[in-house]
Amino acid sequence: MLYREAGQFKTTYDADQAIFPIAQDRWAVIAFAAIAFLVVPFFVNDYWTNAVLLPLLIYGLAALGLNILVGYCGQISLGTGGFMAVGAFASYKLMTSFPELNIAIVVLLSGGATALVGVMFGLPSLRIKGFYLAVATLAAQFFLVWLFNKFGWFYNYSATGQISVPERTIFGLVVTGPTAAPWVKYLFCLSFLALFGLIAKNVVRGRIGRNWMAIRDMDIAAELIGVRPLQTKLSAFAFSSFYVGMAGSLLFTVYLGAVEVTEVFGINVSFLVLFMVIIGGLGSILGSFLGATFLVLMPIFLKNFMVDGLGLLPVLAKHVEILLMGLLIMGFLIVEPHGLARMWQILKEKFRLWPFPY
Amino acid sequence: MAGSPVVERLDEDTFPKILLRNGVVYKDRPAVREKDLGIWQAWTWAEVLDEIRAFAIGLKGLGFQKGDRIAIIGANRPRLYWTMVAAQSLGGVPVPIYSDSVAEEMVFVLQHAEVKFACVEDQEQVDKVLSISDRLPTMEQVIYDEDRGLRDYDHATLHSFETVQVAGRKTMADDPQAVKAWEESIAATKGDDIAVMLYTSGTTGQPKGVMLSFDNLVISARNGNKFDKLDEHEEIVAYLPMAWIGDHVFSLAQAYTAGYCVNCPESAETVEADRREIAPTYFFAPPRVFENMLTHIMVRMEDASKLKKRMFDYFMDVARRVGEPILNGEDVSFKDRLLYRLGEFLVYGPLKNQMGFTRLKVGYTAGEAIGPEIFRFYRALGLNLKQLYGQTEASVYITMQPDGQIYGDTVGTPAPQVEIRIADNGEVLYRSPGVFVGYYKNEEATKNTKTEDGWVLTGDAGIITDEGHLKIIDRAKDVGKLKSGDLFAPKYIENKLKFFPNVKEVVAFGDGRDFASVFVNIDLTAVGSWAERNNVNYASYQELAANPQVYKMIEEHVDQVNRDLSREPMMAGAQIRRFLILHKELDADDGELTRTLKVRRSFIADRYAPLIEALYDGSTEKHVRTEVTYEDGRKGAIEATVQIRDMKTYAPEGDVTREAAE
Amino acid sequence: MNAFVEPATMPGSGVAKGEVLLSVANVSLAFGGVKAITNISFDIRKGEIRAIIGPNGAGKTSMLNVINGFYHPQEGTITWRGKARRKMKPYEAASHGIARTFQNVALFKGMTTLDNIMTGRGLSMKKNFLWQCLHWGPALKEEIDHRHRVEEIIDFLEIQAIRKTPVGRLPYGLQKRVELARALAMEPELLLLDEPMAGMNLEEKEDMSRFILDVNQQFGTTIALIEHDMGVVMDLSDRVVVLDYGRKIADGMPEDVQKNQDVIDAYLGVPHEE
Amino acid sequence: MLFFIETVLSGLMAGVMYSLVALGFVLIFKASGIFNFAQGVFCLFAALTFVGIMEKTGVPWPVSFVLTVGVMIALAWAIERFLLSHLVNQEPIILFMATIGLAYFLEGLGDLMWGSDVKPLDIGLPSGASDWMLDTFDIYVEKLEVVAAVVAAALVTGLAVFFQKTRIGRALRAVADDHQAALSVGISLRTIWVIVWSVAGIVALVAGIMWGAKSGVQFSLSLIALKALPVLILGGFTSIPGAIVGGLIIGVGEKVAEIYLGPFVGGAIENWFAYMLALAFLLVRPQGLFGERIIERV
Repeated sequence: MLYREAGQFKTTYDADQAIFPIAQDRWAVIAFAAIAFLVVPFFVNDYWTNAVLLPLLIYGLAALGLNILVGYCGQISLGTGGFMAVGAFASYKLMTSFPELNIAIVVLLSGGATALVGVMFGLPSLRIKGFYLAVATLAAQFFLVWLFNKFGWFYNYSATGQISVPERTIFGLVVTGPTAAPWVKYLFCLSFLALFGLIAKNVVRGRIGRNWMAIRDMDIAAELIGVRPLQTKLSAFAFSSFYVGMAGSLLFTVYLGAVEVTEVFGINVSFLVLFMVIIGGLGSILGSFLGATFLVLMPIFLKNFMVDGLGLLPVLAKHVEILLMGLLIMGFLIVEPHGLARMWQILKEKFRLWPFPY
Repeated sequence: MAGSPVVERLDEDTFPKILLRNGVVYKDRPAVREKDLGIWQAWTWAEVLDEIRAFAIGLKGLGFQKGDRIAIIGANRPRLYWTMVAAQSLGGVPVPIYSDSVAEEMVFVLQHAEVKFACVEDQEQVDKVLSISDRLPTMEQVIYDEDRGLRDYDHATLHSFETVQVAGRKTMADDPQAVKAWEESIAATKGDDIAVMLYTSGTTGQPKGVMLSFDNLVISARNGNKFDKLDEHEEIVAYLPMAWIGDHVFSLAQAYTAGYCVNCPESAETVEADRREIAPTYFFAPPRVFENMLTHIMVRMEDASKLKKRMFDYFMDVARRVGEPILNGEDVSFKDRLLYRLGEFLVYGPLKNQMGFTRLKVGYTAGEAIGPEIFRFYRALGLNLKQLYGQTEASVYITMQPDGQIYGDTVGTPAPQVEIRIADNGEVLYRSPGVFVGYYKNEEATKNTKTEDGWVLTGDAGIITDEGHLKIIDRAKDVGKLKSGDLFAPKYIENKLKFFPNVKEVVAFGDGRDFASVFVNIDLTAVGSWAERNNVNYASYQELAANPQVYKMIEEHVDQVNRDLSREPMMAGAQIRRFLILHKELDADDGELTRTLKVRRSFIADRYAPLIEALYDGSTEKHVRTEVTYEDGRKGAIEATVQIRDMKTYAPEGDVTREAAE
Repeated sequence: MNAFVEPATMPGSGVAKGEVLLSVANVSLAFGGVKAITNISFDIRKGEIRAIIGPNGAGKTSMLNVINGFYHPQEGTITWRGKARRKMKPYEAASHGIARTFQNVALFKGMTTLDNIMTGRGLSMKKNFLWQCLHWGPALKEEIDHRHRVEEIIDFLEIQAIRKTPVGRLPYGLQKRVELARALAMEPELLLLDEPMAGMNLEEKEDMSRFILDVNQQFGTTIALIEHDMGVVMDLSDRVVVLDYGRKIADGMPEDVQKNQDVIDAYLGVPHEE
Repeated sequence: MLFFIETVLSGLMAGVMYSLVALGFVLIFKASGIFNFAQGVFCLFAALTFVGIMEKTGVPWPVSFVLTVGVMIALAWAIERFLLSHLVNQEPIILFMATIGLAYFLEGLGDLMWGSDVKPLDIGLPSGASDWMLDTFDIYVEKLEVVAAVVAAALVTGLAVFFQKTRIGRALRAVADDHQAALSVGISLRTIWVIVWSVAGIVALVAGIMWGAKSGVQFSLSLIALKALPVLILGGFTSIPGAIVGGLIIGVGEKVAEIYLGPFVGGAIENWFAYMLALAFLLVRPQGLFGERIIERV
């Protein structure tokens, strides 16, 4: 209906392979980005950034990272929480050891550190597959949390075992710590997400992305056409962990400010991010964002509805919330196991084919 | 789109000369695109000039001389179009040949045209030409476009298009005079030189080679461009056979004169998708293409959800009501305009987009009669679809429908610079600058078709309506007279009935008789589904055909046709007085239809003589026994009592005595 | 426009047409005591079409698996381009110019036809991770160059219409063709085809035969194929090796093999495929 | 030395518990290919229901046990009816995620129905050290653990017999290998699934009661599942003997490591040590304890 594709013909491969080959999509994305970057910052307040926008952006980044591993390369990981913790603690150590280091660099380096750890825990993937690997990644989850809990060096021997973020600025604007303005935090995280979203898209549509998908779809055939399994899987682990590490770093530095490892980076986070990926859609960049949005907004919505709307006690509401989340997830998987991205795709296809049904 | 003023420099009277001009005037504008290797490879006019120059000089190096003929065999590909102009630039004559003809069919044309060169698409065509080469004494060199599978062929007289170009470029580099010599040979081309020879397959006998001069084509093309205000911004899709005059005029003559871009699809299977990508602004298709598209739309909509289907039906009703008036610029109420706008957003726009007609400025259909419903459907969507009437011998254009004067059953007014006359026997004659030079090596046929003073006999019978539009009614030789002296055009009557979906086939009788009457074959699919919906049980075609309700339905259709006929002064006398529904389907296995499913009138007249007799002796039913051949070849007989119905006729409206106007 | 890869530019072979490209000597393979291949020797010459035939369970597929390094034989040597080769990983075989199609289509189901074939170009794409992240400059150029090559293969195998269709939605015959395209994209020196015509109708078989011949002729690719349809084998192949119960029972020109009594015996009683 | 034996014994007894939970996983995975992450919450839910019924109605524990078994069977039926039957032929990871959703749901439901406070579970199981062991061998063993181990061992044996000897059991095993074959036995797939999930539920109930008796019924009970996972990768997802032996190995390994290795790295390693152990084992032998060598085919 909205799509008028006739007359959009491509005379170069460049145009043919563009991320948004359809003009209408291109304009929609540009408009969306313009609003996110140029309009929203003027309207955000503390509540919106803290309750909605920051978690959305940060978990979006984490989901994107995990989706690369699970959705594109087909290697299930349940260690996301642990890897996020690596990012957070790397940032803490970097910030406290090198105070002059720019916060953006800190985030990137934290991602890099996580990538290394990710590769280490990805090594078994050469020999073990599927759920065996999934369970093996749980080892990373438990080991890493234990590590950061146990060794004082990681939290600079603070009495509480907590880490808290020092104040840092970027372009003269405070971005971490209690005095940071909401819009600065928002823009900082948004920039990371946008930039690395684009990079992820670039990688998955190139040689490396195709190799990942080849391994995912049929590993033996992939190997027989020259894809090196170990290299390919490890690169997915590294790339994925890099994203997850950055998300952990942002979660700690920009969003929470202070972190106690077992609370923030427990196994529940691993599941949460995995849910984002599944509900958003495996093997879809857009899906990662949609999944994160859904799972960040849904609890807020449920809570507001039950506590404010129905007047339930918060404790009771919490139980109902868990129950409803479980129901929602099951219901969702039954209705559309391929996630929000597929729903979006079907909707889009409908608009493209309109008024025809197929 | 306003477009720039048409560059009109009439001193360029041949395509090679126009090419030289376009290479300068439109040097950066796209001239040709071909979907190849997944994207639209494009050439600007300057690049096309460059390619043709290199190829022409290479061709000359192979021994191609003035007056030589070169066969062009293949699908619509840029290089094949270039070959035509390259040959023309050397004073040669291209002879495009239908690429789906088998080798045997090609022999006649290749021999008759004394073809010396052939430029063909691929291995398949090379094989065809080589397989008959012993019967082609004049054939010297074969050039191919696509080299796949040809690597191991003997390349003594076989060349790839590329190597010819490479040779040409080498000549140009070695000999500074080569380009000049080429340009001189272009300057030597004249408007009255033969530009192309197109072989038309007559209904009988061997194909005739229609010789068209540059003047024929260039003037006709310019007239066509002016008529529909076509300029260098147009986009067309070249998908019809290159040997057909229509493609030659639209994809070469008009493209060169207007300077617009011709797009060649990737393969036969991708034409639809490719057309959608390009979204042509100027489009031609025979009626069957439009029919197929409509069927496709309707079939797909049948599977749509109820709500969507209702929305579609509602807005299509709106479109049928007000679409054409809006397109013709008539007064339409504000509410209807608003509804039409909404429909445009919800239905018409997406539909046009699906078909690739979003940018369509003007579309034409010709070749045979298009069903008025189909024609109206596209017009209602806001597409400027028009009909034209043309022939190879006329360089296409005889009559065209001018914007705003569209009548479903006429083919328009005479095209610019075309004169039209109706002969006493009803045959349409025309005279125009596009009239062909003659049939190659066939003086007799030329004389039979073209009069001394330049009038050409179309072979079609037609009338001219009050609005001054030409209406084609039948082949001239099939038109007869009733005893009353009224004109009887069987095909005209048959077609009118056949436009009803319930009617599959019709045979009309009346020549030399008192009145017109018809045999009807119902359409088993359409009537069958009606029967299903209305709980009418039937076991066979025969049973359904004899059903009184079905008879009633057909009676209504015939009545409608009679009303229509009564409004047409020339035709009112031939209203259908009696009809019957045949008890069996006309079948090619029984010899009643040709293999291309055309009615064999005289055969049917013999076979069903008792029924015809019954039509004219006033009986209301007739028992017959007919031999049939079953699918497995066995013979059998079916017997039936066929009902015959009398029909009401209507008094003619308007001036009965009016004669056909000029 | 379709200036295709000249045979001379095939990955550095150094083996002239007609010479031995690959030879298998006294190879035996067993899985936990079950012998799949017993003491088999034969060779494949550069530029030929070599058929490997035999009844079901004769060890044909295992033989291909040995050749491209998927199985490692317990005994025997494999000489590739004149060099005896040691244990080789499948991806190493691929990088040495051995490509492969599979008996049961092994396409990447989640990807389009185009992406599947592009995957076959992976070995010759060199731009590193950082360039890939940018998808710009050299990486973009590389991507486009390879797309161009892939498009030539698409054109060659006449699969333009399904270029952007996810392969999972394609009918079986077309999937087989896409698989061939993917193997061709590697520009292999030796192409192993495991029952390229299994499950195809007559028309599809004819198409596939034509493509195999064209590949052999146009690119000079050496082809080893397993096929059940004897008619196809006789038409296509230059030489035939016949296996039965893991042993070689005949080797030679198609017409000679057809007359061989051992071969006739081996096929008797074995229900003809399809 | 005695201390070492004590450690091993205690490890073995904990290991039997792990085996019990792992068995629940294996049953379901074998029959339906589903990695049932909700197995841990099954334990919690079953124990909560068991205790809840006793608390609310005051019935003796055997009655409550029977009622809870009924509840678990009903639950199995509901899971098949409302969840699994809609997810037939989905990717394994989707089914896996669905069971996590199920875990959330059951956790919320259990809390809503029976409250989320820690509930003591007392059905008269002996507690304290076994005097006999202490006297005879000078080895300290918890009576409760002995009981638990015995019950678990009995259950494990019972299940093994059930699978080897009974018609249904054989059908269940057939399902794992070949769905068509299972159908030819004359039992519908759905019935089999309900049975398997019921059995897994009952196993969870027993495990829940044993663990609950030790440390009260509370949320942490659901984490018992995490204990069983290393057992699974060690023993294989489809191997019943694997689950049993794997459980023992993990139980002993964990205890030994905790005592002899823990002090050097700061302790509390039981969370991850089992995983590392299983992982290291797997790297050497990818097919697991009792798996056959994998021959990949193309």
